[in-house]
Order: sequence, then structure tokens, then C-alpha cells
Amino acid sequence: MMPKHVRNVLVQYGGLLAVLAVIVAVFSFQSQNFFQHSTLVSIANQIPDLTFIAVGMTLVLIVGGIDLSVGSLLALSSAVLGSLMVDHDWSLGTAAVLCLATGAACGLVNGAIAIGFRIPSFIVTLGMLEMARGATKVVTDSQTKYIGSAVEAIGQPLPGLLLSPAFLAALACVAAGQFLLTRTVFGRYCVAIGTNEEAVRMSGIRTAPYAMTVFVISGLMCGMAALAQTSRLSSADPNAAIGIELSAIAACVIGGTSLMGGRGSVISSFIGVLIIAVLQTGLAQIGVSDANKQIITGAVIVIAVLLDALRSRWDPTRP
Amino acid sequence: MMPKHVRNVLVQYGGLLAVLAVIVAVFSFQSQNFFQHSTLVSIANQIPDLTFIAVGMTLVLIVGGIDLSVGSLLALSSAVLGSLMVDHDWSLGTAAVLCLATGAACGLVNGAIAIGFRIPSFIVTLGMLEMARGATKVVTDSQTKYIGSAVEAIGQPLPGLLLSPAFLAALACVAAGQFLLTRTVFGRYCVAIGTNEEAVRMSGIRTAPYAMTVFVISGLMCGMAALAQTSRLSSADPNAAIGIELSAIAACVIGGTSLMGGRGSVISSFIGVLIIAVLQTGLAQIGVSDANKQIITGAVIVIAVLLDALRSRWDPTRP
Amino acid sequence: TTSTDADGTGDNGKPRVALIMKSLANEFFSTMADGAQAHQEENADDYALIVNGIKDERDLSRQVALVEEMVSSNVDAIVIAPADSKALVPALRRAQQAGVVVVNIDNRLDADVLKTEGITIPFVGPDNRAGAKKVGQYLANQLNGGDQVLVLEGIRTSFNAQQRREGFQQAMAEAGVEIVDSQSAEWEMSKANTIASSMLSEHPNAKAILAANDSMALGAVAAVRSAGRSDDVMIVGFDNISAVQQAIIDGKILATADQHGDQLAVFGIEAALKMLRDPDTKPEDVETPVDLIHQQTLTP
Amino acid sequence: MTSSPDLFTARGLCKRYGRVTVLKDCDVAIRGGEIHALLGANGAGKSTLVRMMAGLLEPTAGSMQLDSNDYAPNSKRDAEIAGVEIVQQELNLIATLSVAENLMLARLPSIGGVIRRGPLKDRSRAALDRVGLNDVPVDTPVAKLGVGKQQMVEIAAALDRKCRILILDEPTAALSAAESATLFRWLNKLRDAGVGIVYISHRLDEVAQLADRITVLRDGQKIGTFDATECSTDRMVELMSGDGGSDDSALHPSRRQVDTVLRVDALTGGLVDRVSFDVNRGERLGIAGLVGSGRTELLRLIFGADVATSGNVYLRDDATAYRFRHPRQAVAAGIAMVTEDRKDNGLLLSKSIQFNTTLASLRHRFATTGMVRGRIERSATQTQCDQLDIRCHTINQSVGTLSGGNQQKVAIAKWLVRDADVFLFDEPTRGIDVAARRRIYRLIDTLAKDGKGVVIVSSDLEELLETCDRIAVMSAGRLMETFERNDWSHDQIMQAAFSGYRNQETGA
Ligand SMILES: Nc1ncnc2c1ncn2[C@@H]1O[C@H](COP(=O)(O)OP(=O)(O)OP(=O)(O)O)[C@@H](O)[C@H]1O
Ligand SMILES: Nc1ncnc2c1ncn2[C@@H]1O[C@H](COP(=O)(O)OP(=O)(O)OP(=O)(O)O)[C@@H](O)[C@H]1O
Ligand SMILES: O[C@@H]1[C@H](O)[C@H](O)CO[C@H]1O
Ligand SMILES: [Mg+2]
Ligand SMILES: [Mg+2]
Repeated sequence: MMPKHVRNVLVQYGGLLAVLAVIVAVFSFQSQNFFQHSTLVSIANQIPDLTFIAVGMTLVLIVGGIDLSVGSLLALSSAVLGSLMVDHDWSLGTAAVLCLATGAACGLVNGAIAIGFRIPSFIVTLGMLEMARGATKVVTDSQTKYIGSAVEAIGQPLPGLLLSPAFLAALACVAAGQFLLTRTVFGRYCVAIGTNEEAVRMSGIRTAPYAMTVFVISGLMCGMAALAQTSRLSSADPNAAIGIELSAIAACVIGGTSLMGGRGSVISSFIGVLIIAVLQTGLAQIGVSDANKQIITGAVIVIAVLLDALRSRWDPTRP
Repeated sequence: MMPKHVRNVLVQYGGLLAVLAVIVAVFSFQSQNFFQHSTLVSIANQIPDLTFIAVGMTLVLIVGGIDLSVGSLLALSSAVLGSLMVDHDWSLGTAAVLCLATGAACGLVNGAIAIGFRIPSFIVTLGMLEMARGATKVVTDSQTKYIGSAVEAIGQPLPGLLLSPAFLAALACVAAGQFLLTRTVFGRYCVAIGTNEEAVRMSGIRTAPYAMTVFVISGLMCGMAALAQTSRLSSADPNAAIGIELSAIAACVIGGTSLMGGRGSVISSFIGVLIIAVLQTGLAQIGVSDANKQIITGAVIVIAVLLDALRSRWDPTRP
Repeated sequence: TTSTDADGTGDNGKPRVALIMKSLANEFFSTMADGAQAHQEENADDYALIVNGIKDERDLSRQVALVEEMVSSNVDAIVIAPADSKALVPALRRAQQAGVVVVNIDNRLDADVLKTEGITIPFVGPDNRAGAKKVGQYLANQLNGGDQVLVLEGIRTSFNAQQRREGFQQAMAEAGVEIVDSQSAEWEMSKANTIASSMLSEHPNAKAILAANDSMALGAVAAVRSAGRSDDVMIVGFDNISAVQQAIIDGKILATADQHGDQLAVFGIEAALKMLRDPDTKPEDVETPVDLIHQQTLTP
Repeated sequence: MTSSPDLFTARGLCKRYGRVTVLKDCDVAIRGGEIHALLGANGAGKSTLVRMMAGLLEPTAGSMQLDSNDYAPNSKRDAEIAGVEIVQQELNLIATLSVAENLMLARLPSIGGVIRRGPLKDRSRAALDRVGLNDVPVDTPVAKLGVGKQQMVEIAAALDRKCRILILDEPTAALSAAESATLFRWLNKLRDAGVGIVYISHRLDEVAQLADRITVLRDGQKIGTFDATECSTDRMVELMSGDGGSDDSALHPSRRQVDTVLRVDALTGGLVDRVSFDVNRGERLGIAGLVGSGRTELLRLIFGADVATSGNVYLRDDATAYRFRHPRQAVAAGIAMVTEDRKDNGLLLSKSIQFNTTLASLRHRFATTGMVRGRIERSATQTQCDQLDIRCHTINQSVGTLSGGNQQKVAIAKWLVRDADVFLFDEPTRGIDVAARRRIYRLIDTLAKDGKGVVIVSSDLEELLETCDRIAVMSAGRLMETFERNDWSHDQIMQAAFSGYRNQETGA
């Protein structure tokens, strides 16, 4: 039983894990400072933001949508948190609830417009990208809100564990997302809707509530990411997370999620996040020039997907 | 004959043109300086870059791909132009040829990898986005190349005509693109490939050359855009056109092009460009705050598409 | 607190200095990086240098990550041009706590936040307000009281953008010149071009554009040219990047401020090296010069 | 036959699209415990009618009653709750989900939203076994099944749900006789249990064998309801078409010439194992076999849609050995192929009739210097529409809005316009009505007369018996036997179709 399970994991994630391993190996070879404890902690500290967002994005892509507004939603949720704590002296707990609610509410608006009026989610979330960023500037008055130690606990390593609550929460979201996708009715319907919405409707299932929920989840994940990032920076920055949508989508697509909907895996997206994060960290540590950094990053992204594609073409069990 | 033609145009583009008219009306109402000659000239000067790119993007989207690298390709082509003219004293003519060749060559690489290895163009062009930006920094040594008057003719209004060669070339590309799409075998096959590639293949048509050509065209259009922008700014800026891919895709989608492929119109994308350009100019002109600028931009994009969707749902002749 | 030195200086015992900047695509920072690299080559025996930048000037979460990554790769000192005056402070405090020497250059960290975090970080850099004021005053000499001017601001969350805006405002107020519109073009050339074009349409009587950096000034030059008003609208910038020098000689830009970007990092690195050599030195701010640049200064 | 009370009645049902009326004032009554066939030519409105019954389409006017209660389903779900189930004409499976998930899609067994995988597996296994799909594992993705198996999965799903009215819209179009027989056994069982069954098919012999009553539609109007016993198949045709029985099955004239036009030599790839045969000019070769026996795969190998691992194809009297790597090469060499799954790889559903008709020959026949010549394109399309009697409002109508049979005609028209030496037809009359079917047989006859080689894969054995000069039988990927027109029998062919599997079992 167990060995078969292990084999399955290797078959499914083997290509990506191999790419990741190669990247780690190269960096370890290039810099003796790379493969060490503090680097791992530093990577573990950075990835929660992108991980949360990639979890939500995976689901959105699977139902055949896209969410470009994630960066702005992160900034807006963070701004709400910052403004409540700094300007109105709210406690972290209650402010955090409103931070999450902000993300979820914006996600609901995205979903309601895209699905209610049958407008491409690309456009709706692009509109939201602009609007939420504008709203962020209104909420913060275009000023960085410095919150200070009150918010730091979330991103600080737990004593003894060396991992932060944010990191653990991100892992939990990955696990929950994967479970949701593969083991629940909700998840299977999401896959079905992304594959052939018309056929799902013909089966007598109302698709709108599922697609809508997925956008809400994506918004909520932005709220989670906002908590993680705000705590890491001890501040809410109105310019936070500009362009993160491309990184998140890249992580998903590296992980094999299809932009056409119907196919994807949360765990693979997480491996995608790891690849991106390790690459960034490693390149910074070996100190290549900025220009080369970009050239290498671009090349590795393409090569990672290329290798995975070749592997799965060779793997007869995958469609 | 003619009236029917006019009616067709109105039916097809009516919704978008109405949105555009409303925007112009609102700005004219808000500022007595808006509806005047100098504003029109300023808009006509701004739009060639985005227009060229949107023409290429429309074709790419129609065959079911996406090109995220357009901004970087513009910057790289522009850097080549700037570096040849400033550092190597080339004449505008020969440097321009190399500038266009650079764009087209990168487009060819995009197409060859995406189609040759059957990797999502999203990832390939995302990789190219990073790589070409890195290459730009190498070519310019991260310096803005100030070229000066040698390059200005392209963007300067022609005497008597009040329109610049860049603007006229952009219009010509829109016309050519629309013709290509609707009247040629090439265009017909592009639409077919975007609709159902397998069915096209089973009709005995090789899809790869068509899709490939489309990526080359998109790259070439980036080269054209680079000429226009470099001439407008008299300089080659290694930071040029970051994020322009989202504006270009937005223009296409506002114009009704489907991200799923198989549907789109170059003229409609051009109207999308106009909507975006007029909005930007108008908002800057009436001087609303940065925050409100973004909120309004986001809202208008969504509303434009919403109105067009409602209209075409009401229009029984459209599928 | 020199525990990191023990292994960090492992290679040849040289201290390792990390220079963390903003967007390397902005010429200002590439000049800065070149200056630092040249300095390191001259002093190759004294220290090793790692240079890093972020994608664009707003990617501050990445910049915070860079700080952490540099700490974990055991550098001895960090010299940083922060993308945000507040949000970087906590990360820099953690760096200090890990025993890394930190020096702030270019864009000053927020004093209140530094106090709250209970740390001091020396600032090596120019007085941006004074520099902007100098440029503004030079422009005002060519204007008359009651004239209208336009301002292109940098990214509003950065301290130096705010300082330059204030410097411009002060100079204009003193000369009785009216700022009729002031918008942020986020340090970018093409954005500045769009915004300046629109502002010129809206304010046909404007006599000058004050840009908070040279990239935006170049965008404004193009806007003025395509509006056909090159002869009656003057432009000033800030930074003295090489691209504007030609434009100043050609008379397309009136003046700019040279904040000696190539030296800025060097000053910062030297301050850091000094603190490393002598852990007991009290960290002190160093004000670097800002010089006015115009046609006469460029054509001797 | 007892006349049990009506379970379902519809009065004055109408459906209009814009100005076009596709169903007018239709009254229907379905009794419990009967099999009620719905007949009509392509585009007559059969699918439209049953889609309204199943809550998939809203009537423009009219009312329905179930059990003498008003019945106006807003969705398929409403209809299911009321006890009305439908198997649609077009496949509606989710390619990325497993067979089990598809079978139970609207009723996934779960606790608190979490799927119970044990019961899911068991129940779907039972549903598959019921229709004889014992060899299909429940956890394979549906995309891996051939069209015929997919159709069986859809039927299995419907049979697994409890219902009072079961609607089957051309369920056997992609099934061969053996699978059909399993289905009929089940339908008879359900009838005995009191379920009202609405059965749509163009295979009239099936209808004659199965139905209790027959309702005929013509051009969107009901012609009448008849007892099956008083309706011969000839009479059915007459009712559907409105004119007296036409030329009907003329004697089969052989058009076979002496020279070979297609020779397949030991072609191997996927399931297909060393298949060899040849076809002469003017000859029509039928390929029979059970669902999943590899007929589609064989055609795909010949056509270069899949690449053969070994073996060759020879064309005309040319000695060149081909192994095509892309359909383009096959088309260039003179082969045309009408695919089985028109929705997936035969047609561009969102595009117009004209767009589809000229797709394969645009460059050769309708363009000069790369520019499309709209006028000749239109007239050629119009000609095909007339010749094949494609029922449409205009040639600009998107193919997706045509009735299933008319879609199939467009898929054929595409290749008639292109022309070739060898025509491969995969289930060419799937969903095509009797009259149109005749027209297509005549058309195939014309192709033969012109010296083309024709290969026809069909699950409808009658069709092959009627049209072909020879019939080859495939079983488990191998070509078992070939029969000449003069010495074939139904029985022998069925024997051959099973033979591959029997050998396998004994061999294993
Ligand atoms: N969305 C639509 N718009 C316009 N016409 C339509 C639409 N849907 C169906 N029709 C037309 O309605 C008519 C009846 O179609 P229907 O599918 O009911 O026929 P059918 O009897 O099932 O035929 P077949 O035997 O070919 O399946 C056809 O002429 C078809 O073109
Ligand atoms: N893409 C695929 N991947 C794996 N197996 C496949 C694939 N396509 C078909 N098969 C299998 O190959 C076998 C032969 O299928 P094929 O479609 O050629 O049969 P057929 O005789 O034409 O029957 P049908 O009536 O189902 O079309 C079937 O068992 C089918 O499940
Ligand atoms: O001081 C620098 C430069 O002026 C640059 O142009 C933008 O960033 C600022 O921090
Ligand atoms: Mg039908
Ligand atoms: Mg088949």
C-alpha cells in the first residue's frame, strides 16, 4: 500500500521535484552559504504570501477563470489591517478578521460580476486590480502604515519549531486546497466546470455557486497573504505586491495547471512557488548581475516546464 | 450597398463606439480644454505603441495563445535601436531594420518553443519577458540611451497632415491586420486553429506554421512599437513598457477578443486601445487624484465590457 | 556581536558587504552600482561586494526578502537604498540583531519608525529637499511672479519623493510662482510623457515642468515637443543621469541636480567598513553633496 | 397491449429561435410502461421536443403535465426530481473526470461534502456491469474511452438513476449490434417496471422491434401517433418524408474496377495489430466490429492522425510506401477522412456552415494569392447544402445550432468539396435520418462510380450490408476476416467480431 503511494507521488510530482533538486544542487555548488539552515529559514519566511495566492489562483484557473486582482487585493486587505491597527487602535485579532473579510468580499464582487453578467474574469479582475489599488491609496492616504511589533508574531518563527505561523498556515492551506480539489464534491465540480461547463449544467448542476465560491476563496487567500506580508514587513504598504499575479500564475502553470481550465493540482503549484522562490534567493546569494538574474530566471521557468512536459509525454499513464 | 455597409459597421462596433463617445463626452463636460485640437494630437501621439502591440496580440489571442513578452520585446528592440545609433553611429534607417528584426526574431523564438515543444505560450512568453528584459539591460548597460532629434521624425506630425508617420503606420497595421484576419486564407486558418486545433489538423492542415507566423508578427509589431516609442521619447529606456501586456490584452478583450481563441477583431481591439488612451489622457487632464484615477479606470474597463456584452446579448445576429 | 564574522569572513578573512538597491534598470542605480564596483576593485583586498536590486522600485517585499537573504548568506554589512522608508525598518532591525552592520543611503528611513523599533541606522545621502529647492530656484530665476508651472512627482511612499516635492514647492512659493497641477508619474519616463502631455493640454499657459527625477524629465521633454511648445516650456529634473546631459547641452532641459549617485554607494560602503573596523564608532549620518547642473556647468 | 393512463402529456408545445419556429403546436402523450418512439427527419424537432421535456430548454409556448400535475421544469435538476431522465444525442461527459465520477456526477456519495470513495467505486462498478462494460475500469479518465464506450457510459448513468420517464435521444448511433442488444434488454425490463420510455432513433428496424407506439414529427409539426403494430418501416419513412416510398434499396451495383487504389500493409500502432487489406478503385469496403475493437484507431493510422509504429500504406499503382506523420501528408497524397466524433475533431461548432464546408480546400479551391474568394466559396457551400439537403436558415448559421444529423452532413460536405482518391468514413451516417442516409449512400455510390476507393467504418451492420462490396471484420485490434458480398451472412460477421476476444480469453 505505502510503496504504491510513494510511487504515485514520484510519478505525479517527480518531474517538478527533480527540477527543484537540480536548482538547489546548482546553488549549493555555487555558494557554500546556500545549503544551510538560515537560507532555508529565509525562504520559508518569504513564501507564505505567494503560496496563499497560488492556492487560490490554482482553483480559479481550474474552473476556467483567472484572477489578476490578487496583488491589489493583498494590498487593500493589508491597508485595512494597517489602518485599523494604526489609526483606530484595533487589536490584531479583530483587525485580522476584517482584513480577511476585505479580501473575501472583493473576491465575491469579482465572482458576482464575472459570473452574474458572464463577462470574462480576465476583464473583471483587471478592473478590480485597478480599483482595489486605488482604494488602497484612499485607505492609506498613499502612506506606508507602519504597525510595528503588534503584527509581527504571525511571521515570526515559533520558538523551538523555527517555522512561523504564517508558513504553517500556508502549508495547511496547500494541504486543504489539495484535499478540497481531489476528495470533495466541491473540488470535483470545479474540475468539471473548468473542463466543460455546458456538460455540467446539462447534468443538472448549477455551476454559478461553485465558480463564485472559488473567487471568494481566492480573495480570502489574498487576505491571508496580506496578514503574512504585513507581519513580515511590520507595515502595510500601498504599493505592495504589484505584479504578483504573474508570479502566482507562473507558479501554477509551472505546476501543470492549465489556463484553459479543468486541470491542475495545488501541490504542484506549491512546488512551482518553491522553484520560483529558491531561484530568486539563490540568484541573490551568488550575486549575479541583475540582467543575468532575469535572463536566468526566464530560462529556468521555460526549462522547468519543458522538462515536465517531456517527462509527462513519456509517461504513458498521463493523458 | 453603402448604407448596408454603414449599418454593418454600426452593428458590429456600435457598442464600443458608444462607450468611447460617452467617455469623450464626460471629459469634455469636465474640462473645457479636453475636446480640442491639442488633446487629440496628444492622444494620437500616445497611441501608436499600444496599437501596434494590440494588433499583434489580437492575432496571438485568436490562435489561442498569449504573448506576455511584448513589453520586454519593445524595450529590447528599442535598446538595439538606441545602442546602434548612439554607440555605433548607425543611421536611423539601418538601425530601424535591426530594431524590427530583433522583435521578429524574439517572436520567432517564442513561437518555435511554444509550438515546437507544445508548451503553453503563457509560460514561454513569460520566460521571454524576463529574458528579453535582462538582455535589454545588457544592451543598454542599464543606461537610458538619449538619441535626440535623429530619431524624432517618425513621431513628428507630418507638415500639413498633423499626424505622425507612426500614427499613420499604426492605422495601416490595423487595416492590414483586419484584412489579413477576415479576407485571407491565413486569417481564416488562424481563427480555425483558435477554435479547435484538432479539427483543423484533421482537415489536413498543418497548424504549426500559422501559429508560428502569428508569434513572429507579434514580435514584429513590438519592433514597430519600439520605433514609435523611441521616437516619441527621443530615448531608449531600458524600463520601457513594463506592464504593457496587460493594457494590450485589456484592449483586445474590451474589443471582444476571446482569451480562449477563435474570436476577435483587429478593429475592435483598436477601439479598445482608444478607450484606454482617452481614459488615461482625460483623467490626467482633469487632474483627479492618483487613487481616483485608478478606481475610475478599473470601473470604466468593466463597464465598457459589460455594456458591450449586454448589447450583443440583445443583438440576435451575433452568436 | 561579531559571531557572523567568524564564518562570514571565511574566504580570505575579507568582510563581505551587500549593496541592496532599487531598480537596476534606472540609470541612477546602475551608475551607483558601477561606482561601488569600481571602488571595490580598487580596494579588492579590503572587502568583497555583492550587488542586488529589485525588479522595479515598488517591489519592496522582494527587497525585504533580499535583506533576509543577505543576512542568511552571512554578509558583514548591508548598504541599502530602501524602496520604502518605513517598511524596510523591521527587517533591518533583524539584520542588526543578527550582527550585521547596516547603512542607509539615498532614500532616508523614517525617523519615527526607527525610534519605535529602537535602533539607529546611519544615513548617508543628500538633502533631497535642499537639492530640489536649488533646482527650483534656478528655474524660478527664469520665470516671473504669477507664472504657472507643473510638477511630476516620484513614488509618493518614498521619502525622497516627498522631500523633492516639498523643495519644489518651497522654491516656487518663494518666487511667487503657482503650481497648477502636481501628479505622480512614479519615476517612469513613459508614464511621465502621458501625464505631462495631458497636463499641458489642460494648462496651456504653463511655463515649466519640474520633474522629481531625470527619467520623468525626459518624458516631459518629449511631451513638450509633441505639443509643439519646446520654445516656451522649461523643464528641470534631478539625478544628472548621462542621458540628460546631452539634453541640457541641447537646451531641452534647463537644469538638474547631481546627487553623485556613483559616490553615494561608495560613501555608504566606506561608512560601513569603518563601523566594521571599529565596532565602537558611533554611527553618524553623512550628508553627501548635491550640485546644481545646467548648461554652463556642463560646457566649461 | 393494455392502454395504461397517460403519465406525461404536452399540449401546444412551441419553440422559436428569433423568427424561426422549429416546433409548432405539438401535443404528445407518454404512457407508463411503454416504449414510445419519436421519429422524424433530421431537423424535424425531435431533440428540441425532448429537451423541453427534460428541462434543458424552455418552451416558447405550451404546457406540460406529469401525472396530471402541471409540470414546468426550469432546469434539468427540476426534471430529475420529478422523475424525468434524458440521455442526450451529443456526448456530455467531463473528459478530465474518471468514469466513476462521470457516472455519479450529480449524485456523488459524500459525507459533509467529502466524497466516499468506496461507495463511489462500488456503485459505479455495478452501473457499468449492468450495461456490459465489465472491462472498463471505473477510475480511468473518460477521455481515454472511444466514442462508443463513452456513449455506453452515458447510458449506464441514466439507467442507474431511478426515474419514471426515460428519454433516449439516438442512444445506439455509435453502438454496434451487440451493445444495442444489451441496451434493449434493459429497456424491456424498465418498461415492465412501468417506466415510460421515449426513444429516438433513425434505425427503423430497431424501432419496429422495440416500440409500442410511434409519434412522427415533420418540419416541426406532429403528424400523428400510431401503434407500432400498424406501422411497417416503409410506412414510417412515408410518414416522415411526406411522400410515398421512394426508390428504396435499388440493387447494389458493383463499381469495382481492377486496379488497387489503397493498400494497407501490416499497419500497427496502439491497439491496431498488423492490419492489411486493399481497396480497388470503385470499391466500397466496410469495416465491422464491436465498440472499441480499434476501427477508429485503424482509420487514424491510415490518415496520419496517429503515427503507425510499423507497416505501410500504398496509394494507387504507386510503389511508394507511406507512413503518414500528419493528416496533411495523407490529404496531399489523396486521402480524405470523415471523423467519428464531429464535435471533437470534425467540426468547428461555433463557426458557420460555410466556414466548415470550405475549411479543407480553402487554399486549393477558394483562394487566389492567399486571398479568399467569397463568392465562389458561397456558391460551392450552397451547392453542398442543396445536394445533401442540409436544413438551415442560411449558410452563415453556426454549425452548433444545426440538428445533429445536419451537422454530420456538413462534416461530409467538407470532404466532398476537397475531393480525394480514397475516402475514409468513420460512422458516416451517425444520427442521419433515413432519407438523408439514402442520399449519402447514393453519394458514396457516385464516389465509387468516379473510381474512388471508399472505406466505411460503421456500427450499423445493416448499413454495411446494404452499401459495401466487401466487409472486413475487426476484433481486438486485428482484422479477422473479410467477406465478399455474395457469401456473407449476419451470423458469420458477428462470429468474427467476437473471435478476437474469445481467443484472448482462452489464450490468457
Ligand atoms: N439555437 C438554435 N438557433 C436556431 N435554430 C436552432 C437552434 N437549435 C436548434 N435549431 C434548429 O431547430 C431545428 C430542430 O432541431 P432538432 O435538434 O430538434 O432536430 P432533430 O429532430 O433532433 O434532428 P436530428 O435527427 O438531426 O437530431 C433544426 O432545424 C435546428 O437547426
Ligand atoms: N486516446 C486514447 N488513449 C487510450 N486509449 C484509447 C484512446 N482512444 C481510444 N482508446 C482505446 O482504444 C480502443 C479502440 O478504440 P476505437 O475508437 O478505435 O474503437 P472503435 O472500434 O472505433 O469503437 P468506437 O465505437 O468506440 O469508436 C478502445 O478500447 C479505446 O478505449
Ligand atoms: O534618488 C533616486 C533617484 O532620483 C531615482 O531616479 C529614483 O529613486 C530615487 O530614490
Ligand atoms: Mg436530434
Ligand atoms: Mg470508432
